[in-house]
Amino acid sequence: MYSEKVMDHFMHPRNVGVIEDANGVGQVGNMKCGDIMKIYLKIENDVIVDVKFQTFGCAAAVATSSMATELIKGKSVQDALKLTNTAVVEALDELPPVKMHCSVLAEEAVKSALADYYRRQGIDPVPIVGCAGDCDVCHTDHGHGEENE
Amino acid sequence: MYSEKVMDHFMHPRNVGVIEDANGVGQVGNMKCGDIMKIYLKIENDVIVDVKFQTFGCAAAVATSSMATELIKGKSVQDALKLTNTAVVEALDELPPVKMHCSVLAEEAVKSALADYYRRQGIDPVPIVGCAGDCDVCHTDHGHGEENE
Amino acid sequence: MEKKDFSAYVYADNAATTRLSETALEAMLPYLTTYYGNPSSLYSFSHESRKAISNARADVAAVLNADPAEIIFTSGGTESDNMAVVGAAKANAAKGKHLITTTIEHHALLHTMKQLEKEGYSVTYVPVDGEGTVDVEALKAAVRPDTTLISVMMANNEVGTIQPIAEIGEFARSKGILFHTDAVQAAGHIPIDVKAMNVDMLSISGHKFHGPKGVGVLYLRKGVRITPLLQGGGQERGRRSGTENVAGIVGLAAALKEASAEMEKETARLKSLVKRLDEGILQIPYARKTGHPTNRLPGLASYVIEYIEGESMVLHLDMRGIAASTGSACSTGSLDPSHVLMAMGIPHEVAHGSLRISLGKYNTDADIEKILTELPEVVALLRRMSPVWPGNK
Amino acid sequence: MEKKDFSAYVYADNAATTRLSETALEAMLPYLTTYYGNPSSLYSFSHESRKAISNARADVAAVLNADPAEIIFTSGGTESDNMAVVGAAKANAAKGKHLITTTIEHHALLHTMKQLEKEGYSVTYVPVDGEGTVDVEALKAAVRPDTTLISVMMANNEVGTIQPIAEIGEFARSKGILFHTDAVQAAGHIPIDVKAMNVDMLSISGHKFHGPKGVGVLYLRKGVRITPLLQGGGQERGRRSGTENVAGIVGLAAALKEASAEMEKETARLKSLVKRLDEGILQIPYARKTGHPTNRLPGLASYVIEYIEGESMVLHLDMRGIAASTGSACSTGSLDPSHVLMAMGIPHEVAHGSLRISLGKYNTDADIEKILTELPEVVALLRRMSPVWPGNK
Ligand SMILES: Cc1ncc(COP(=O)(O)O)c(C=O)c1O
Ligand SMILES: Cc1ncc(COP(=O)(O)O)c(C=O)c1O
Repeated sequence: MYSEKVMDHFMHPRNVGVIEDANGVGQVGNMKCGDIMKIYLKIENDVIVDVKFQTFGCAAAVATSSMATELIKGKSVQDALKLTNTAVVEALDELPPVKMHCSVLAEEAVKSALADYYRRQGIDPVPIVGCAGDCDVCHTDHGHGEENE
Repeated sequence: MYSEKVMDHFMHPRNVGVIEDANGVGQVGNMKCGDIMKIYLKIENDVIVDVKFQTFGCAAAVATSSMATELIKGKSVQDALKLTNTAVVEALDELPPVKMHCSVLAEEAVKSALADYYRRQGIDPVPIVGCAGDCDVCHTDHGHGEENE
Repeated sequence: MEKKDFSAYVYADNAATTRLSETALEAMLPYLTTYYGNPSSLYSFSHESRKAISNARADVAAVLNADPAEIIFTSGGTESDNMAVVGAAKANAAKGKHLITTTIEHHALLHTMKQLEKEGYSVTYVPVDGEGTVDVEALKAAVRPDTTLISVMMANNEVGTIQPIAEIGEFARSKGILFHTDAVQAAGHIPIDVKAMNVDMLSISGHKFHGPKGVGVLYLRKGVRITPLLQGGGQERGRRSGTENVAGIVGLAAALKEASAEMEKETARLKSLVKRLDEGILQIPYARKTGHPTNRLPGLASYVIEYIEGESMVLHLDMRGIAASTGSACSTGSLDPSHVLMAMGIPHEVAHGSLRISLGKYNTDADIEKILTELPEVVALLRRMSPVWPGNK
Repeated sequence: MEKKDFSAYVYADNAATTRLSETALEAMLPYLTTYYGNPSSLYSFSHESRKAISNARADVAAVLNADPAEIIFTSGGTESDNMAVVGAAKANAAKGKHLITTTIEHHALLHTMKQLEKEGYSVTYVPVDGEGTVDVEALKAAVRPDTTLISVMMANNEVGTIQPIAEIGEFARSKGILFHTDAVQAAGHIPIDVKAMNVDMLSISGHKFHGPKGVGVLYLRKGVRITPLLQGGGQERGRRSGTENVAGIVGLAAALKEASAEMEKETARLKSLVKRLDEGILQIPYARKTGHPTNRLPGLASYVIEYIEGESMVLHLDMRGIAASTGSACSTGSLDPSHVLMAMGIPHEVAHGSLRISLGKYNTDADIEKILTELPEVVALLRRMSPVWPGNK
């Protein structure tokens, strides 16, 4: 079902944890949906010098969170803003169609943390970051997959 | 499918053949139906001293012919008239439901031969023997059996 | 690609499917090799396969307290369910087009009902209580003059709750309404008596009791007429056409007979394994059992573990050599978690953490110990990385 | 009861069913023993069975020149036929309710059509000529604006005649009408190319080419939507629910792949066996071949032998250690002989004497010699006791 890369990032997630003195924190998803991602950024001179995450969710949620943090670590804020869910999926080789929303959530979690970073600096994030975290992915229809027994 | 007795009478039919000097001969069924039975009787002093048959048809047709001849051999004409298809079936242990018409045909073949015997003696057989051989068994509905492949 | 070695693997998902028993496999092999004749053929070679089916039919009938002529072999539980519901609905369409079922049926039942709704039937879905027991009073109240069928599963596949089938059967019979029960999870695990239970139709699937996959049974009471689902060569007395899966049928019967013979002993053994499991698992904070506390399948243990997402839990257990399952949304590819847990009133966020451990004849004490070693570690690990676990920060 | 010894038996009824090939059995066994996981489950143990199905799907697709996503596994030819016809009829009911088929289809097709007629569809049954070839002009003429489906079998199971499928496929495609072909007797015996033949749906049954019983395939062309016959857990991408018969699916694919690889060699071998058979059998007075003289399945030899009733002939052959079949009325439990022979214009009285000898990969020269020794004796014996054989008196 999952690619080896997904399983690797799920079993050995990179950058798990909390940054106590983060200056950008974002959380998306909710318990009802079954996925919550929280991302902590430590940004210095517009560069992401540290990133951590906490995720409640399925293997794809964990793996996309992990990969998303890897992809933005050490990058400039401008580059991080360009992160797309497709880039996350590609970096993980592939994701089952019914799990694509997890990559969307990961993108949104990063954006939400970046928005928080802007907000803390007194900058309105909306024109820069756009919608982040309120895109209601929980209610998208993901098609009819196969079910157990 | 068939009982051992049916298979025995099919593989080793009793009384197959022709009686050249028969004084009662009856034939029922037709090629279209797939069953034809012909019975030859040699009757002396109202006793069936010899009986032979020829049958074109399935195993049940052969076996019921064979058993019917066994059941009337040496019997009086009066007793032979009492032969029923049920008696033939019982003597063969059992017959598949779709093959019951063969036992009816065997009963009719005997009656047809007996009718011929009466006719040759100038006696109208109908009041004695009843309908024989014209009962149109070919067009009875035998229900829906299992089919091959 | 190298095949993984599963010799030390703890298979604890027997409600999903089971390992074929040696007895069943032995019974099947002659019909996969030597006696391959088509059961419908005339010649003696085919007597062997025909006799095998007829013996299997008698064996299954004996287990259910049915008549051999009432046993129809199908391709599995799904076909049996579809055949019963669609067949009864169609055959009685002139009489009425209202059907009754429950909210916790298997999708083989529910999706079939949904399809019938599209075709002009109306369906009442009777609710269940918090333990998964159907509301019999609501069911009785749902009956209308045009009700032609009631279908209630015998035991639920997710939480193991056993339904009051005999009570519903008696009611349905008294109302002259056909009664079907999906006994796919029940057969081979709890006693079934179609006569005592007043059942008209009953579905079974071979692979749920250590028989083969791809073969099932529909019990159809004498005198009950339904429209066949599969038309053709007239096999199974015209009720289910198609060349018979001889080996599968023989395997199903052998496994069912074996499970029946072992049932009493197995039930006691499984119950004690589950007891030990419960003791261990319920020590995990925010873990609790789902389904009926006592009136349940002996080998099926179902839980919800809060602040845990089921798919992650199952995959971590797998990496540690344990097969279990979850009704989490993520595991099904839909966004809602199990309709069964929802119907029982368990909130979404809790239902995501459902865990089903279902034991069978090949599970041992050691399996339980392994689960009790690994599961708490997996739960702790997942909670440690959770943004919502109250224990963090 | 003692089992009869069939080691010297000549099995010549391969159109009824076939012996499972060693290759297929070998391929199946791991999935009947070690790798029993439910293909839908999450954990790695189930990857083995999931992968097995996916490989089987790819193998079947390759043989048919199809895409793996176009292959749906079913419980056999009957289910595939029912699913195709009912599914297409229902899915297109808004467009029209007229269906076209032929008079010589298998009952899995014909009885399904009859059922649809009861449900308000209208069906045209296109006739065949004396050799069993469908009248393509009549078929074309039968098309109406409300025609939604044409179903014509690829090769007939009683007389072996092969139909002009590519020609009909091209016509159907040009008219925008769905085209289904029952390839149950064809698959594994003659080349099939769903693309070149413009086929939308195609049915296959495992046990007709040395694969297992109780498993089949429906090829469903990409983009064609039909209403599923079995609703439930959503297996086979929602098109055919029910826990997969993993071993059966693997066995079917292995057998089909093997038959494909051996086809060229086997065809030549079977043709020469049939040639020898023809030479011998046609020496029997009043015996002649049925079906198309050349455009026919390589291993299927069909005859009528006048003044002989088929069931008696088949049972006598059986006693002499030979399995063959007949379309005689008596063999089917109905009063009319084979609808196929009737449709070909063969009179009742002649059709009763039909004989089908169908050869497969396990038949040898010695088998043919045995048939040619025994059959004339059986015919003579039966004619000797016949009241109508012209040779008597
Ligand atoms: C309660 C119940 N009904 C029906 C089914 C369907 O059976 P199958 O998948 O064997 O067709 C299952 C399991 O799959 C089940 O658990
Ligand atoms: C032409 C044809 N179609 C369909 C079928 C049905 O296949 P099955 O009996 O495997 O379901 C058969 C044989 O049985 C057949 O010969």
